[in-house]
Amino acid sequence: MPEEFEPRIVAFFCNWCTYLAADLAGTSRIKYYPNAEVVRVMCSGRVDVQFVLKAFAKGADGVLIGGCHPGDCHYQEGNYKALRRYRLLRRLLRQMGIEDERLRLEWISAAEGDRVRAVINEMVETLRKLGPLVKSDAARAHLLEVA
Amino acid sequence: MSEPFGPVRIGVYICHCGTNIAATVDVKALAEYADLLPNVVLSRDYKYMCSDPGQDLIRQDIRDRQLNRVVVASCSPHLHEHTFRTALKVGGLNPFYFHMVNIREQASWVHESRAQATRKAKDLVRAAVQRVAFHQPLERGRVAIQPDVLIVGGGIAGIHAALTLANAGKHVFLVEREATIGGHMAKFDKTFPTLDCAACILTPKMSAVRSHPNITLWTYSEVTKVDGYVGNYKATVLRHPRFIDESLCSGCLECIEACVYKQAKVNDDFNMGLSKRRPIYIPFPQAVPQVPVVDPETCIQFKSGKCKTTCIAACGDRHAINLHMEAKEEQIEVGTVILATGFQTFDARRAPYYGYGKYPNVYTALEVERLVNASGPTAGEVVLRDGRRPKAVGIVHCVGSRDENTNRWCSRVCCMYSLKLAHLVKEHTGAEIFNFYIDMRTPGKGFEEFYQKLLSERVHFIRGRVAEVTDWALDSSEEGNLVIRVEDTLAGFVRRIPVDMVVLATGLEPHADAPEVRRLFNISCASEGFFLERHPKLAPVNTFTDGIFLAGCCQGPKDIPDTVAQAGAAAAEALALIDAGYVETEPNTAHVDEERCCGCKTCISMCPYHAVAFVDEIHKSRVNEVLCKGCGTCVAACPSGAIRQNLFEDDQIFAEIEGVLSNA
Amino acid sequence: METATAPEVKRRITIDPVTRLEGHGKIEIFLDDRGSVERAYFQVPELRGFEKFAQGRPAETMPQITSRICGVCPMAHHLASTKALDNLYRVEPPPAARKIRELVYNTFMVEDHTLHFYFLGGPDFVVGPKAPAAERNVLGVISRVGVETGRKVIEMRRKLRDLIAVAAGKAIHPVFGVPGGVSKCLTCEDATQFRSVAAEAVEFAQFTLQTFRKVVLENGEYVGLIKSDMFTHETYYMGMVDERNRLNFYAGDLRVVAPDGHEWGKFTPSAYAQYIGEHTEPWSYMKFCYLKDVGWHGFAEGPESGVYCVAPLARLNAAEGVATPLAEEAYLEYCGVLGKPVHHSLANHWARVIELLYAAERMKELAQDPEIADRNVRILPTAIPTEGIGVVEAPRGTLIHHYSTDSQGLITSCNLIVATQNNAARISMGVEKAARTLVTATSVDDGVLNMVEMAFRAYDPCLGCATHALPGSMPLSVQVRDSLGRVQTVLRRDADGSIHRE
Amino acid sequence: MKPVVAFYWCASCGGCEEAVLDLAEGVLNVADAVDIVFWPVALDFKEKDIEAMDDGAIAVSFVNGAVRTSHQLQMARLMRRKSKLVVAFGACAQLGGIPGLANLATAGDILREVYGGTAPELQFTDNGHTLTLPKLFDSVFPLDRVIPVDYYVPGCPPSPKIVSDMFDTLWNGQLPEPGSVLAPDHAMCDECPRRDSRPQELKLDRFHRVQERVIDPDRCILAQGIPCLGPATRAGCGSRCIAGNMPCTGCFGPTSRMRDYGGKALCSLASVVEGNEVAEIDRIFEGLVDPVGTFYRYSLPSSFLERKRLE
Repeated sequence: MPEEFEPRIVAFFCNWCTYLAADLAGTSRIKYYPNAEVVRVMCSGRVDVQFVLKAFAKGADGVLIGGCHPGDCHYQEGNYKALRRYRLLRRLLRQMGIEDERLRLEWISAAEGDRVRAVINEMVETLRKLGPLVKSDAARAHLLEVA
Repeated sequence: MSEPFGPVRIGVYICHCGTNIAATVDVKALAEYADLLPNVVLSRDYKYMCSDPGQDLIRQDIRDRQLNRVVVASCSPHLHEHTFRTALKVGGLNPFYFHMVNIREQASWVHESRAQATRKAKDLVRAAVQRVAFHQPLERGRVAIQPDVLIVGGGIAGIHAALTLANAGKHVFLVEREATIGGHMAKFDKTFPTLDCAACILTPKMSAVRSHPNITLWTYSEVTKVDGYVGNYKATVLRHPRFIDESLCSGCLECIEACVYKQAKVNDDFNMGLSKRRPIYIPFPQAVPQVPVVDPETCIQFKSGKCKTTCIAACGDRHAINLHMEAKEEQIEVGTVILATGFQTFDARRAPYYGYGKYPNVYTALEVERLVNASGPTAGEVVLRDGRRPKAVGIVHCVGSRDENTNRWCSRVCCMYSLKLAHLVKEHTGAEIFNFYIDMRTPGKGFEEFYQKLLSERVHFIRGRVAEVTDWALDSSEEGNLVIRVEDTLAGFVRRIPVDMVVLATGLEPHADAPEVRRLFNISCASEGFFLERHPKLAPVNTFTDGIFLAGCCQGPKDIPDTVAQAGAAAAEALALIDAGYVETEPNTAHVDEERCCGCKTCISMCPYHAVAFVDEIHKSRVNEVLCKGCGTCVAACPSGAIRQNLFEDDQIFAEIEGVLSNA
Repeated sequence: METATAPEVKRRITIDPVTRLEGHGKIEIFLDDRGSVERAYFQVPELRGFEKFAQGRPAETMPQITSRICGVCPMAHHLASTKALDNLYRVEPPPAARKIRELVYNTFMVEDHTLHFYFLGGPDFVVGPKAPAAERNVLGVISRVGVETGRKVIEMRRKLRDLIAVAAGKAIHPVFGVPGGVSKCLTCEDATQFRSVAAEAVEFAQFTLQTFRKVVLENGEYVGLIKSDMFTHETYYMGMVDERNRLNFYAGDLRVVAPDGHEWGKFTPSAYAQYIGEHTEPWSYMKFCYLKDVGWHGFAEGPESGVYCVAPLARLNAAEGVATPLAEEAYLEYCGVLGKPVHHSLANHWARVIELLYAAERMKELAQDPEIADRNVRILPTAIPTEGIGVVEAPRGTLIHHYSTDSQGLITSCNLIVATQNNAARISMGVEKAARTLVTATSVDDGVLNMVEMAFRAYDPCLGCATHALPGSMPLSVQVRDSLGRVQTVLRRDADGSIHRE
Repeated sequence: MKPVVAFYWCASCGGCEEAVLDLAEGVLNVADAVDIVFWPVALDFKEKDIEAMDDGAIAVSFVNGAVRTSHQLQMARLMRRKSKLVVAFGACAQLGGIPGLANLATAGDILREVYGGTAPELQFTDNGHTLTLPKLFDSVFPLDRVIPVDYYVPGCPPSPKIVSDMFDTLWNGQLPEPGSVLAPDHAMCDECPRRDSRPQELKLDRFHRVQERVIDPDRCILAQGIPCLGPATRAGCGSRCIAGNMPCTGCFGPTSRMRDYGGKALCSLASVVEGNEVAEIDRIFEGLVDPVGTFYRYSLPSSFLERKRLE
């Protein structure tokens, strides 16, 4: 893949931990890659597997789900639901030829502004190595051939 | 997507936030870009959208340009979502036809490249524009506020908050873990910088608490469970048995005198172990309540069952002593909670190079507070463990503060209390006092003046972090003394100061069990472990959980005036809720489309609040919107999509996802 | 497909489409310059790739996945697959389960053969090959045999299919097959229902045989047509037989007889790969089966060519008798008239009616078996799966499912030989022979086209999946081109049977 | 004048036609009610005739089967042009169906698998005889991916009731909203005879494959640890598989509020398992050996991702 490839990441952040951490990163002026765009949900438990699939289908090279640490969920156990869905979805994505690294679930508490930077930067670098989800124009064209 | 106002007409507002956003995001370009997006009828950029003129813009455009959807791209929704929703409401539009884009905390402040930050801002605005088109009008629910208040922690913060609320006519449950209220302040002798006696200002408030009709005081008690939501919390309080019935005890304390132990043998925690107490004791003379407590660990009756229980005899026909008393649980319902759980002091053993616990004459500041205290173990005599009066005293600042190896933060109070102790010890002993400091921090009313006063009292100040405290003498002058090794950064060489007493100015840190308490009340901690306020400046006593407030050092180190001020603020916040009588809830709850629910019951087990119930008669699930906290977990779990969540409808989220990516 | 636009040196006739196994069939007839047939090709122009996407699927899902190969004979695929699972997991179903499977399977055979005889094959005889195409369809049949019979046929099929649904979940794409048995047992009520319908089925089959005797056997012209050389091929024949070499659809060994009728080989189905080869032609998506030991020598007849066929005709050739009394009787009559082995493709129709009777009788036997309602219908397998092969006789001939799996039972390779593949070579030959005999540049007319059709319809090729092709209404077009590929004449026959010359 | 209708099929098994025939006596009524101008068999040859017709001359075309070849694509477009209404009939046309599992592979993979070395060629000349075959796409497509579809009839195959209801709706009823699926819009669980046996607090600590346990014919199948997609699948099938004591595999596809059938079904099923530790959770999911085959058995081509990622 050409160097100029910049991965696009859709990030589903829970309102109480990870989204606040992202805000904290902001107030702390912590700098990180601009490749991730945040969709706010109240809880990682709201993240429907369909959302992740939609993001991949619409051109995301990676999807990041951020929730509260185990035991710290603002809604007690929503993050465990997210974890279970994530583990099964991963296996499905593998069958679909999508690498594990493209979908990450991370626990980031409201206090961990720096972790937002670490996780996003790390993911961006990994995805740069992996290259785009849609590997070639040919592959892109294929699904259009009948449209 | 047309009803109820005809075609969707979106207004987009880009905030400069002065230069906070404008410096990194090309707000003009962003506004022009937004203007071209579908359904957008106008797009403006403005210096401060949150300002009155900014909000007026929105109100006017709603009227003049018939907007029926509004997008504001500015700071975090946690900051101003409410502000702008209100602006819509005032403008005559349902406040939920609004979506906020965070281009400050999550764009301008975190990216350097103007081009990239602007590109990202465009993506986010585009997403919001697509999302908001699917927004529906919603009504806020109202929840009545139960007027009683739970205050956890009976230090000066809890006391002050309790009295404020009680005086305002609200009933307060004040729960304290120790046998008495008073907290750390009760241990102090004088308070800086005014040197007025801590007891003199604290104990009246303590007794006021005891006697206040609106305060239920539960000492020796802990909150073990909290359920519910703002306005309607249910708390369980575990009351440890003190083996003396508060309602029967008159506080004569004869039982203590009567104890079979003639000599007190047990370390007295209140005096930092510098004195002894009996198994039946009262923490300190002015303790509130004035009711002794029996320590089953050391009481012979508990250990052997063979005690003559002279205490019971002494109590006579009051029968206040009941050695069979058992722990009991109290269930209370309150509308608001104030956490004033305070702090713990840094354990000086974690800085072994200062010799605490190794050299008997190395003391912590709190121990010296007791030594100088007239009601302390030595009745105010500052003497070493061997009874000698110290001739030279070294006070080491920043022990467990401003230190990579222990705690990074400045504990804010150590400089000042070190100065206070320097003054008091000198006053009591006339000893030479050496202060070893990194920086002298005196940012408070009368603080700097106090520092100057100390300088004039010829207290020595040596600038430098102390390397170690040792008894290894290099010459006769050091023999039998403790030697403080320090690099005098002003003089520019390493010095060895022989002293016979070392005082460690230990810092403040969160209680070891702060994480459990945080979970109990479903709030967050900041990275250093103190409870996290909703906003460092604009909501310093609020938490992210409505109806739960913070006061005192549980939120971060602070001195007494600040603590009292914050306690007052917390009380005021609680009052505001109580007197409003109700709180408006976020409408982002889940609801079941009963037409389409297939009754598979998947959702039932999803909800930790039992807000989803299965109604057998109709074989469908139903959501209790009052219990629902709006996490949306059941929505994602509903296999046939029959459960929906206001403000987080599938339509809206899918539109947002597609919006973010639609230039991909 | 518009094949003629490519510059053609040869003249060609395109009969397109025929019908499908996976997609649709297509016949290409090439004429030499004198206008007589030089070569005919029978193409299958589609492929769905079950063998590929079966990989990675859990073996136990194959009975349901593979039934989707054909919605007309899903039961055949479902049970071939289920038997492959028994074999894969080395587990022998309990007697009741085995009997339920065979009962349901024979119920299905009655239903499917009925469909073919009345709706598809029948019209050629009942109504007559030369009759106006407009009448050569099920309505024509009904008008001959009477509306009552028509309703009777429809009603019979409905009852049979409802029964199948009772035992198998769904008539189309059943679900009851699991390794080591069936998913549910039959209740006594179910069994009673089966018994009563089975009785009707036997009567119905006898009635059908009577009809066939009346309208075909008593008609010399038809018998002549059946015996005529253009519908005759001397090839090998394969079919499943029980331990006494009698016809069986559900279980047994595969027996192959040579063109001269003597047993050429008999083998347990799981050994099929040693005997059967698959030949690929670059112009068709369908593979052509042949006998390995004889070898592939092109589309040729005789003992030297590995070409063989399956389906009713072949089954009766491969068997030495039929296990039920009434059908046995009919079988002997059949051999009496046509001798043995029978090489006449059109005799498939007669053989089919005999099989119909057998299936009905077998159904009755099993429905009366006291064990049929036993509650023990499953044995849970314990073996580590590796490889499994399952074979049944589908209405249209031998059907083979062959799976290999990993230790988790996930399919690693899957080979499917469907009935019509066995016949593909002979069908091509049949088409070519019929074309040679009948077609010349000038002789093309409706009757001719129908005769050509009859050559493959006799096999009821599953790629003829019945329901789609009402005989005679199969629209055909013949384009005769000059050596530059320019169209000279186009003869077109529409669904209503009318002929147009353009 | 009876309405003119056409039946046409793409990549399908013929089961959908059988489903129509399973109206049995009902077929005759249908035959009376309408004028069937084409049988599906009339493909290529009929192309000319269809082209000759006026656009929209056909009242309703019932198209079953997915789109797999260049030729089916061409035909689908033609049928659309000539028909007032196009009904995607059956799971393959609606969702891609089981042949849609081929989207886990490419045309190349399939040809290699089936023929090894000597794969058929799109155009082949055998001593002067040129024969052609249509192109296989790398992917299978549901009908509405290539042409606009007016109505959908779910099922593999559609149940007799669904089919007769469809005819009623089309001839006698007022037409539902375009794009509707002609079946109830709630999940199959609601019609399941075992629905009351589903526990309220279902928590699965392992999954079973059908050969691993005997299924209790009276209890909720999912509650027995066997993945059953009834809660996520549109009703209308008459829960025939459940009657056959086997789990629902989802052939009736999604309800109107699901956008990616498999994704939603997975999301839901994953929500009811035990375990807070990754290791524990993974152990449980090892019982689901084939997620794609389980959740997308009939709908891979209509999923958001449509197919396995192409190299």
